[in-house]
Amino acid sequence: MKEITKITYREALKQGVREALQNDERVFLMGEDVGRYGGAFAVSKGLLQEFGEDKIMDVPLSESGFVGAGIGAAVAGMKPIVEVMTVNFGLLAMDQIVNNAATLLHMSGGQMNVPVVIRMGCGIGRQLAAQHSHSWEPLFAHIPGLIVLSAGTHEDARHMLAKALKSPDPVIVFEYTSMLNIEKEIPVNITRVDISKAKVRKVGKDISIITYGIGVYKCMDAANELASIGIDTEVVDLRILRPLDEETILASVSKTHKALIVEDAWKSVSISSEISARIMEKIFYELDAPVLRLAGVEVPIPYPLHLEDASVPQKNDIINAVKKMLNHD
Amino acid sequence: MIEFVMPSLGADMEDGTLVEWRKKKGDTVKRGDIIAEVETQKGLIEIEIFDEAVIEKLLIGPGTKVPVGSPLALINPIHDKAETIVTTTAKKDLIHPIIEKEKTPASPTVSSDDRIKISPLAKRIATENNIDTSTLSGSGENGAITKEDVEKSIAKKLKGALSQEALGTTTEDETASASISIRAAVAAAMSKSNREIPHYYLEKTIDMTKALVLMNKANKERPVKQRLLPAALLIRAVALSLQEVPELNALWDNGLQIRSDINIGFVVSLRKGGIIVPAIPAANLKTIDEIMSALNDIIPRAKALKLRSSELSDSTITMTSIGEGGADSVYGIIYPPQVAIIGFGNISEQPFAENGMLGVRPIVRVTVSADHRATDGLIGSRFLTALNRHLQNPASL
Amino acid sequence: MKAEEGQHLLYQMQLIRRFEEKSAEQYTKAKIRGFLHLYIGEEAVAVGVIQALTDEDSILSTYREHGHALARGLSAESVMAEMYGKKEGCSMGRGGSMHLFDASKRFYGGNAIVSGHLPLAVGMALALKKQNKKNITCCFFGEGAAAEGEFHESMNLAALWNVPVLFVCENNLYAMGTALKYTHSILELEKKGMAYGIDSVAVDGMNLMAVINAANKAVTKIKKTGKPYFLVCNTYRFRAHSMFDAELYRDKSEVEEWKKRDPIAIFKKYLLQEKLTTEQEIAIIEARIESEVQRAVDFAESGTLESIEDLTKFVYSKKTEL
Amino acid sequence: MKKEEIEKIIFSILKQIAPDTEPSELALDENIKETLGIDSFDFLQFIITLDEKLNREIPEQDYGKITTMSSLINYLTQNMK
Repeated sequence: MKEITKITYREALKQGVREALQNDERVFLMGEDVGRYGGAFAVSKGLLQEFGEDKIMDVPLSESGFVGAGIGAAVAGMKPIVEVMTVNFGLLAMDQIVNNAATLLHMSGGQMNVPVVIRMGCGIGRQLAAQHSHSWEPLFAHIPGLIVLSAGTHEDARHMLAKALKSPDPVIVFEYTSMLNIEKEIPVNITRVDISKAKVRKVGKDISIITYGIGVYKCMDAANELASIGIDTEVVDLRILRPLDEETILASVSKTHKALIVEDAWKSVSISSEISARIMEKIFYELDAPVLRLAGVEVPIPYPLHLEDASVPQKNDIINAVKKMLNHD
Repeated sequence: MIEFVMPSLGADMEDGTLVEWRKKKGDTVKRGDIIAEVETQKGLIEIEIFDEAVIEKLLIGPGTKVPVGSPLALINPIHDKAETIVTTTAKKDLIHPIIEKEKTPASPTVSSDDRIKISPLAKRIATENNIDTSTLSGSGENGAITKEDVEKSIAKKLKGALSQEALGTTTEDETASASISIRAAVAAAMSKSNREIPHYYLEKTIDMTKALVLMNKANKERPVKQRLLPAALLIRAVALSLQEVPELNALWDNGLQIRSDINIGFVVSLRKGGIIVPAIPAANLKTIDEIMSALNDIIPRAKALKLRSSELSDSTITMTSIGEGGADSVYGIIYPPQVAIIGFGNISEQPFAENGMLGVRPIVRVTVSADHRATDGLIGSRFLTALNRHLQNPASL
Repeated sequence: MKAEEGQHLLYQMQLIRRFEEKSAEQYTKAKIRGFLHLYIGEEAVAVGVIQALTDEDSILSTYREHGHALARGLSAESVMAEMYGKKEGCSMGRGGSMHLFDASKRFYGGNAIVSGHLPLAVGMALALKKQNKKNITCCFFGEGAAAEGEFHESMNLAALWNVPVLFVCENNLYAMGTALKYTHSILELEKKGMAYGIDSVAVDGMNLMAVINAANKAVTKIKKTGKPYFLVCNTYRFRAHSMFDAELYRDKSEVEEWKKRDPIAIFKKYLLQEKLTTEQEIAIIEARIESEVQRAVDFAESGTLESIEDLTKFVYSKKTEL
Repeated sequence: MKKEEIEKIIFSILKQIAPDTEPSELALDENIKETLGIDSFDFLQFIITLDEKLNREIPEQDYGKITTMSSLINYLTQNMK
């Protein structure tokens, strides 16, 4: 029998961080308000008391400075977990991430590893308007040298970090702030996740729905509803956005011959554009219908709820798109 | 003597204009001396020399614009040993070659009216099966031809080919082309089946002693024309077993549809490759003799591709039997929309244990490949048990 | 100072200069491409500061780093081969002039985003502190970097965390072609360190002995306190910013004026005065350097270009168990 | 009936059953069924036709004696009246 425990996404993240701190002397958490405040989203609440200032470091509002310092500490033998409060401020550290973390190994001819893990809150959904609702996974996934992960489920939120810390190369982990309060069950017997692979969350034969991040639960809800009217969808959670697990994606689409890609990020030059292109390049002759994408509307995210909702694909959009692709009335 | 050339000061510097010579013929220069001033797109730049030398000859005058790598002066290095003229091999590298792009003729434009809207997958299947896509109408979005449309067309083509054969006038060529389309139809059906149907497989070894004894005895008393083959007995036994386990005598079309008539499709291998599966209709209502005479009628026609299309499409289950000397067991692929295929291996003498005694018996390995969406292993197993019971009691067949 | 030490320091400065002159020559022959930023005129800073460090201390530098690399002990061969883009280069030819690396010598680049390596230096020092090591991280940058946000963030973090980092500002008066007075509100750059409560000192960067004294003092202080230190070396580059630079922004006379303070000439004079060397010994050193530089060129010329199949090597580590 | 006539009849029956083969090229000791790819049903047809043309019923238990051309011709001539 599988033992089942129901926890929030926030608690899952916290357990992951705590476990990392317990398991490795070299691990420490640094970020804005991670200590005394308890974490901007209360993910690290109580950890300062538990582990002390040396392990839980509050930093000033200097994204480039402290992300760069995290990178430097990683180069010099530590295993820092750098928390950038949200991806919205991630741009201030972009120079460090792109020009240092992603580049040093190659530029030094393989001499300098950067085993840093950078966690970033991400996503839309809390009426925070244009500057605080970004889905910038594609921006980071564009950069060779980075490993980019997206924790679209509780199980990944809980277990991704441990694997990320094992990487000799820099890892960006996207966490989704709108999911923090959602409670889900994580089977207790799952103690590790394979972050090098996409995960087929639901097996099906009629169409492949490929998604990540916030899209995972939305697509699963849509898939369940579609199942009730006899449409058998396969849901693929990408989980690792760079390097993409092409094998899983192509295998799924080769089986179903139809692909719908769902993401919150802006549609142009996005993860879905990339996947769509690869499907076309690699398995064109498996396609029985054009690849369809549901992605963010290309607009700075507006404040009012109804407009915010309209900015990204919702469950019903997914259901309708699938029906349309399958000629289902 | 060496050439002093227009230096390259950056990949973006293509040429320079000599503004002034700072040195004249006969001057001795040392490393780092400014020898000339050159105007570039970034402004006036002093040009230094890297050798100790005597200026032998100034090659160009002020106001002359020359590309990077062109000789400006000839100089005679002071520490030059035996070297005489060292021509600048670097020159070649300095001037960036302009790669002339070959002009490709514009490709003929295809009028959009002529384009057939077809999915890549459908197009691939059509090509593999020699289907002319211009004859198809599409059921997909905006009338696009889909995989399903092509598969339907393949099935239709096959039936068409066969019913034409049934009229009796077939040339060698027509037979050949029919067998090509049969190969294609088999390919399409089997691919679809393997792709879409989750198969499960069961196997049982059955002692054929009693059945064969009975058959041989019967054959001894019969004229040649009425002799029986084991296949007739097996078909009869399968038909009777299906009466008991009707779930395998069914079609899958958005759910299990059990059929009351038992039409056993019997796999016939064609001499030129491919298989054809004529049906023995209402096999459960026929005696062994009737089944044998049905085989005598239908097999030669099948081999000559002279079947009626109804004889091909009416099967409710398929049975395949490996002839004598062939493989010991066969795991079939279901012919959609059927839900099972029964396979009989070669009947051969094998050690067989019964009641704690080992003996050599003619045995046959029987397999069931069934659609797991439609039934579970228990059903398949029940069928094999029934089949064994009938074959152990051949008198009742 | 012992004669031997003095002669070695002269050798280092002279090697840097001769090596760079040769680099410029090879550049005009298109053997070296990309950007080539020469250090000529600033040699006393690299040599004076790096002599104060131990092998266990770490160094981060800028894109004008041939001097630091050679002073740190990277071979002229491996640096020249790197600039030729050859596999035998110190960064396997992947970096070129601006990205010299040698982890075995704790020489961490070769960083070409102005001020981008300052946070890195702070982080490396933070790691040293967490690991209870007694070493320091030394970070060179130009005065242009001192106008970047990352400079200020790094100063604040280093002081806040009390980490052992030596910030060395090589103030050569021009950020590319824009003079200090057009880019900084306060020309005494050391004051910027003081604002963060960091010990900050300015020194004549053209005078090797002055740099040596200041650097030794700084390193001793950092190793004692574990706190950051800011050393401003006022210096001057004799050559253009990079090869393709018409130097429209400064007068020739200004350059000539500074050349009178050539650090190598000053130090030579000092050694001769103090009888720490002779003209003859200097000639021998120069001959040695001449052949060393020629060997570097020969080495680079005969080096191999990496196979294109290896293009994507070093983007990720070979073995990534995820 | 002469051996040659019997041979001719056998070849014509086999050609009918396996039209894509050349039975006349069969070596005397080659296995007929294997070489021509004849299954048990074809073989039964062969036996039936032989009976029609030669009026010779071959019992099932003798099938093993007629696997090659030489053994078949032998069998038929010996048992011929």
